[in-house]
Amino acid sequence: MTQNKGVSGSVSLAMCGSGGAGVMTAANMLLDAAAEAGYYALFGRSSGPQIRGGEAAAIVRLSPEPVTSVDDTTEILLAIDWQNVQRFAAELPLDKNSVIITDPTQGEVPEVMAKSGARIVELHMKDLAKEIPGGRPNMIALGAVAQLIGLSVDVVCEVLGQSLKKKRADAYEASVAAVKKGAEAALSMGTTKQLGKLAGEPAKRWSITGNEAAALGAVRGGVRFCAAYPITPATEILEYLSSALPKVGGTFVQAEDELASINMCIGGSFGGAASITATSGPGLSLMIEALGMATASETPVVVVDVQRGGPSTGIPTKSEQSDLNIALYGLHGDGPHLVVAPNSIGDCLMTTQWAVHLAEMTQTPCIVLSDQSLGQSRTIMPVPADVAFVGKRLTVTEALPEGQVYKRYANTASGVSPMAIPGTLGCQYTADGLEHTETGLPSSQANDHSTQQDKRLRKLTGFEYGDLWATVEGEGDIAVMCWGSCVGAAREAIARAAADGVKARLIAPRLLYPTRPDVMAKALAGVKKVLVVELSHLGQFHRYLKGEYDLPAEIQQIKRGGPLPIRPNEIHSRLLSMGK
Amino acid sequence: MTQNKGVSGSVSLAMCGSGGAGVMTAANMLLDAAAEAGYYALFGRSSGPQIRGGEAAAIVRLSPEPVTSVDDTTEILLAIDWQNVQRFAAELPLDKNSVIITDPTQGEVPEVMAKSGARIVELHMKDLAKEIPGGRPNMIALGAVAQLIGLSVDVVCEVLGQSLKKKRADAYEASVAAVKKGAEAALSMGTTKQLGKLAGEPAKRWSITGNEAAALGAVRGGVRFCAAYPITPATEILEYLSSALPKVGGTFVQAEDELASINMCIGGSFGGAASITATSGPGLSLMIEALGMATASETPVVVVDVQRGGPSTGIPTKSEQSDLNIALYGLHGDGPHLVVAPNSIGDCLMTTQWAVHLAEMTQTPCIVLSDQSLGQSRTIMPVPADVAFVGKRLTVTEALPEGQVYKRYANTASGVSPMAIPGTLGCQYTADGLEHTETGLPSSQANDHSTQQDKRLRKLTGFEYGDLWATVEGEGDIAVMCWGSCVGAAREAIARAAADGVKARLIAPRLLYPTRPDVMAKALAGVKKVLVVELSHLGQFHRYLKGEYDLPAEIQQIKRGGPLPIRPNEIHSRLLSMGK
Amino acid sequence: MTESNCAITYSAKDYKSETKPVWCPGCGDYSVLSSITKAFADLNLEPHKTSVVSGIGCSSRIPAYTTTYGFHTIHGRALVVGAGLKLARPDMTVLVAGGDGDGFSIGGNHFLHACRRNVDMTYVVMDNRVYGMTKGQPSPTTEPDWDASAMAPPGGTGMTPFNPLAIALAAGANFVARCFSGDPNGTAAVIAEAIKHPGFSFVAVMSPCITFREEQREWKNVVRPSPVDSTTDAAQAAKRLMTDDGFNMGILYRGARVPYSPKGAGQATIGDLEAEFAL
Amino acid sequence: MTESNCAITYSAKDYKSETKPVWCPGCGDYSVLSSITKAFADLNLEPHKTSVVSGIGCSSRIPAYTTTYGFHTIHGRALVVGAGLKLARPDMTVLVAGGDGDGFSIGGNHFLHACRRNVDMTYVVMDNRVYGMTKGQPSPTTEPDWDASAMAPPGGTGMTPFNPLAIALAAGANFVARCFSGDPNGTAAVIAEAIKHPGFSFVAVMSPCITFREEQREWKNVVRPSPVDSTTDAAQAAKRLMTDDGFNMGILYRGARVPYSPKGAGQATIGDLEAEFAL
Ligand SMILES: Cc1ncc(C[n+]2csc(CCOP(=O)(O)OP(=O)(O)O)c2C)c(N)n1
Ligand SMILES: Cc1ncc(C[n+]2csc(CCOP(=O)(O)OP(=O)(O)O)c2C)c(N)n1
Ligand code: SF4
Ligand code: SF4
Ligand SMILES: [Mg+2]
Ligand SMILES: [Mg+2]
Repeated sequence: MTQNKGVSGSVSLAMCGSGGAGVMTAANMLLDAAAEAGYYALFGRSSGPQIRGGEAAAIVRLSPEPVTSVDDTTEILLAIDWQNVQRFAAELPLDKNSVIITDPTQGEVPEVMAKSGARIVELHMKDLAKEIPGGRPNMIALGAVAQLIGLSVDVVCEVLGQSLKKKRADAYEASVAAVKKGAEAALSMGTTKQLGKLAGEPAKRWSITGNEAAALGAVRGGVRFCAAYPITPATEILEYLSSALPKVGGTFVQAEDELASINMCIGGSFGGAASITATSGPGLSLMIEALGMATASETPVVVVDVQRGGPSTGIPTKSEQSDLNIALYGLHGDGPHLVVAPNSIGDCLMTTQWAVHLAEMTQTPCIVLSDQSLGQSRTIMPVPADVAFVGKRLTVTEALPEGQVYKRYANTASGVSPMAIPGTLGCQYTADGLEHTETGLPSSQANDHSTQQDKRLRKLTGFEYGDLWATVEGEGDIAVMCWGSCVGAAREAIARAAADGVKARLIAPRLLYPTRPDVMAKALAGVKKVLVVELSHLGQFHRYLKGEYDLPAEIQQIKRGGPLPIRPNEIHSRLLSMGK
Repeated sequence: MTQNKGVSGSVSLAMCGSGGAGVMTAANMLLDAAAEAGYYALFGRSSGPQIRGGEAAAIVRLSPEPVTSVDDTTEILLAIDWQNVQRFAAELPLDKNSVIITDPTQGEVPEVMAKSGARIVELHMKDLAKEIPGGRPNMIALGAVAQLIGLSVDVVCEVLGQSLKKKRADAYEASVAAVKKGAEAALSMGTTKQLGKLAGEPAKRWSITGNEAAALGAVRGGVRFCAAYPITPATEILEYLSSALPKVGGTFVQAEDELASINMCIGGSFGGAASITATSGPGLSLMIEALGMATASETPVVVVDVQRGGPSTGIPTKSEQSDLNIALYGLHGDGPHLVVAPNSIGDCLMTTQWAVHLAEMTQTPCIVLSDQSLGQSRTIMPVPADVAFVGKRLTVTEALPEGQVYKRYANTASGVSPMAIPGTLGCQYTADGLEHTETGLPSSQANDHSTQQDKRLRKLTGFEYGDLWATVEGEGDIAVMCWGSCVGAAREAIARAAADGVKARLIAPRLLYPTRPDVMAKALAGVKKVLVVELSHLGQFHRYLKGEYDLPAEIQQIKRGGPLPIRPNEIHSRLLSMGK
Repeated sequence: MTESNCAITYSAKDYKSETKPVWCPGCGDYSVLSSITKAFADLNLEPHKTSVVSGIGCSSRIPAYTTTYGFHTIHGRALVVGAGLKLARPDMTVLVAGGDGDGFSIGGNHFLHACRRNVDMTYVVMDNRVYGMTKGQPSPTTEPDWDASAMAPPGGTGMTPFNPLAIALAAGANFVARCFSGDPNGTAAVIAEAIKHPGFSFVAVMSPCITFREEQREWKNVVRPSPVDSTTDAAQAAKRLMTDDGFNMGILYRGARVPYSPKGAGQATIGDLEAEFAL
Repeated sequence: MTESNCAITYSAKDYKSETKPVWCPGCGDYSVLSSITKAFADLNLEPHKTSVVSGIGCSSRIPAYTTTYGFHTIHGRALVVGAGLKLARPDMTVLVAGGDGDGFSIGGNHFLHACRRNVDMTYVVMDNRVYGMTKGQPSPTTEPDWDASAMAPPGGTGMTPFNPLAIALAAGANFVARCFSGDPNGTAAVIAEAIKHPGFSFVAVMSPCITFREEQREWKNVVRPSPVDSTTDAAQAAKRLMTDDGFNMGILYRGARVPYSPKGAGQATIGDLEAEFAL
């Protein structure tokens, strides 16, 4: 993991407007152009309550270096119109350095936004578009924004060509004309923050969403079976797998509900196929009983939980880090299992791949805690490393000598017992969620129970996880402890604090369960103060750290529920005060 | 709560044998006789894997004072035969002071039991029974045991008369004769521990199981609706409610599964009826999603979880304290809710009644964590106090003035918003598990989310729970912290340690969530060392205490999975070593 | 409205709230909402004695668009929440509403058991043969060859769709009807009949999702009122439904089982109960 | 057995494990176990290529009593675990077994969807019209007037029992049969037919619970082989099942839908997939 410093050359902008205004089209073109030009990016979207259409905001951060966090503010906010756009106010923080681009024919800048003190600039997108036959305001906007931030208008036109030229030549002409007109209009808008120059030749990069990355990671890790039930914001994982799995000889099934999907996965895994499903909080709730069975019967399975606002149906389209509790502690009984969390959009790939590996190696279910802000955002990122994790199960492949009984749940030193895949001659056994003897026969005896409990725990605590267990970066006697989608902001804040002379380190576990007391103690060596950062109203991560680890006495917290992300400046300013 | 000292006059015994040997009949008669004579008691049973019949053990502790814990050992173990009885060895600890009563014609004392060093006494139950027309060995056993412990054989015969005389006069005669013969035979067995004498006239007492007590507590608390699905070891709660609720004008429904049962309860509660369901771990797993909805929609409901061995199907007929995690932290999202736990069989009544009260007062779901050892054991106990908790919901009963909109989720100071029960004129609203505004309209805005999150938490943290939040007894700088069915053993151990000069206090929260940092700090004032005692392999209670509270630095643990109960001597000896 | 002694006569608009639906313009569910409110008006139900309970989905947003007591529950559980309400409060009129995914996929078991249990309530399913809310996946009623979904394989799932009415009947439902949202008056009349029917009544309304199943705009050209009279013979109805092409509208079966109503009438006191445990 | 080139012929006892059932002496499930093992032998299935998957209940204890691969899962989920196994491993023979509570109460939704989905596996339900394992509560197939249960009101639940075969048929099942445990050979023959049937096959076996439903000992006097031939006409079968008294034995319906089998045959590499994301 390379450390991502200040990201000084980045520009954060948002384009918004009502349904049909073409905001998303324009923003996608902008992203494609930035990609073409060699930049890195983050791209998120927000929309109103309507099922389809309705107001929308595209939230983009472009940068000459890799980025994994949103910035503190929206440097440029362009509204094609203002209908209901005030709904996005909290998601699009503005300040005196921001620029608001407004079409005066499409309504006033909403009070809540205007009062930020941002500079307001007019752009007659509608009227300018009318001057071009077939011209559209969103293309005027695109041209203006590209011009303002210093993204080559030629590249924008090239990208337009790639997507439109062949299919719709007239639309292409009109769009190019509109983009150019917008760019021209922008010349008189005064300077805004410029996109930093690229250091050299554009690097090889990928464009991928967190959900796509998780799905691809699963396939890379060896997954060949998925049964699933759609749910926001996890559906894209399933959409990807439904088309990718058959391509690699695998199986995708849309199940009748989450009870079915997880249990089908367990059946598939019992049959030898590395299996995955993806869901969000409500679906995970329904999978709890089956995850207990997977734990007790030692059947590996991976569940990606793309977290959204909770509790209950909550806020399905927005992010939160509040499924940590259920993922860690949701099972009834003492059922130790794996919990991991990716810490950036791109890391969804590696972490999910690793999850498959861990689940298969330990014959234990693994929950991957992603979230909406990772899963449904797109990034332009460096090509991911070609990590070699492929789920490999310890199996028995030969029939045992006559008279010897196969012990499915043999009490081995590592705790992992060789598993017979159905079809293996002479090793037939019955997998069971009832407590059992080493051969799998039901038992309610205390000694069998404790043998199996010890074994199931030992598999996990004794496993060699290596450096991936956490992202530990930097030095200093302050540690920022966080996880998942907060890591990007923390990293950026730590880099800024360093520039201000306050040294802090980052400790962000990727492996949330089992806990790693020894390596955590090492990571914490010399730390005097801890800042725990999380997007949970109850501070679930803080309580987890306190309960599971020994932390220094001075602990501060930044915690709140979603949906607004925690931004670097919040962490930065707290670090400065802690560093005093 | 009166403190139950050494319980010195108690006798612990077990009767066992194969299916059809009549062990349970004899043990029940013994219990009835002890009850008749004025004693207190605990009565548990254990049986083999067969669905019906099969070997069984009745485990009884009789005492002149109230008892809430099993003792360290089995003082008298009587086996009518030994078929498979070695299966119970771990549940029936023996030592040199124990007496084993065996019928030499019915097999050898199993090695695992014989090696305890217990004194072995022969009693030809089968042969003696044969001497009486219609005589049965279990009645010989009954007479012998009564005689040995000093329970009046006349009272035993009186009890036999009550149950048999009218219906089956011949059986009555034969039984009385057999009991007398057994008693006579016992005269030559040497002395064993005698049941202590009663101080005065027999007190008023109840005979009740924990499951019956919980069910009765629910009805006392105002419950008038129950939908449920059977599951071991909670079924008796449902059986009781299925007959009791209609008697008080309430409703009982057997649902198609736990998803249905909890959701029906939520529907009933939305309709204004205080509602309850009961289940065990696997069922609770299935209720998690709905409990989140109850939390978010602020619909009170009580779920009694009679814990059994886990994870998964686990050990359905045996006890464990391992559903603490799921009860506290099982919901997805930040969904604060109530969790309480009774600490004795009899306390199941008061705690469940209180649970209904708390749920109704705070419009929040409440989970009651009982366990198999509480729920399925019978106690003869003092008449429970007539506590006045009856669930009372804050409701709106009048239509609002024209033009005023009813705010179901009004952001009140207490956090509790007056609820309109359907049928209330002019206050129609839509309850929702989606995040919402004060009127209940769906909202994904950060400010609505945080307002409602704060409010839902404030309801719980601001409530006045009074002394019931925990059992805090005694003094000393050592605290034994435990909960639920471990409390009886801890209390007995503390009393013994006091006799040995080691002072310890007992801190046993009945209210597990929300946490009470202030009152806990008071309870812990002056404590230097803590001993956390629990029946969980992962030490769930310990991690909970550490994460949620500030504990002294020195913490020791007694923890293991079920099914064997933690006995007073384990705690006692640890206290002695901690007190050094 | 304020309480008064003179009888109030309600019109459909008295049951429509001011909340603007999130539905796409043209969604069939607007008409179903109108039919439900019209049925309420036809029966002159008091809004505060009426309740609409739903699950999760586009269609399940409906409670907030009425002026009755509403409960927007969780995905698949509307029927059991509704049953709980009705069993605890037999005095309330309970209408449960939702989509085909909510009712027949995740909620299928409660659907089966609601048919058997026969609690006196009405279940209106807005069947668009798709999961609208989650952006267009096949549902149990989706045609086997529909593949315009990112989650369906090319050529479609190949699975024969459910016939919810046939299942309802086999499970013991006593009132089984099919309607089309394009005929809001006819639908309102059937819903009113359904509400009047003692016990569980099931009304499947074909309600186009014009966003993910644009082709359903054609439904208006193929639906037809039931060519046969409604029957009270379950075997006859079963045979008819098993051969039916899914486009016959009307009340297709009406039986006469007694509604389930377990509420006790007992007058025992707590003391009576306690006495059983006293020694 | 050891692997060899010469064909092995299995007998029923080769499929019976040495584990002693926990069942009560006289329980109907013993015979069902015999019928299943006999059917396996009749088809000469290799034990290691065969799997028995169950839920929770007395009947669901069956996998451990066979010598095949077994999975004793959780209550109500046997059919979906079984489907997952079969879909991932089309080369295995999968038999799912369990009780009426497991299959029709908590597992009802999977039952519905298994009928529709038509994965090539066989479902044997040991129907004793009671929850045996939890000591005798009414199940969906229990008679309305049965009240010898601590959880049923006096006079019984009053609810019409389910007809699982009618539901299966309505949900699209293509092989629907009813057997009686008292006729183990007949049951074995039907189970063998069911296993041979491509796609989902459903065999409901009346299997007395002599502990909680002693009166079921009488079943042997009332069951009769199906008086009519098995039909391939679903409408006909539906009509028949809706009027049937529940005591007609045999294969009552057999259809010809194509089994569901989504396993891909693609040969793409990971590199092919990755290329889609490269700029
Ligand atoms: C437990 C759970 N699983 C999945 C979802 C996601 N989800 C919301 S609505 C829906 C399907 C809705 O389809 P339908 O009931 O047909 O309603 P429509 O939107 O078509 O009206 C799904 C899968 C959820 N909210 N909860
Ligand atoms: C989720 C869950 N709920 C409830 C139970 C308790 N339970 C075990 S078996 C059973 C019913 C079994 O009935 P059936 O399937 O008919 O089997 P039988 O014992 O009659 O053969 C129940 C309710 C459970 N194990 N898991
Ligand atoms: S997506 Fe379909 S079902 Fe949902 S509101 Fe739009 S048209 Fe209606
Ligand atoms: S209780 Fe009934 S079903 Fe269970 S084993 Fe005994 S006879 Fe069979
Ligand atoms: Mg739909
Ligand atoms: Mg049964």
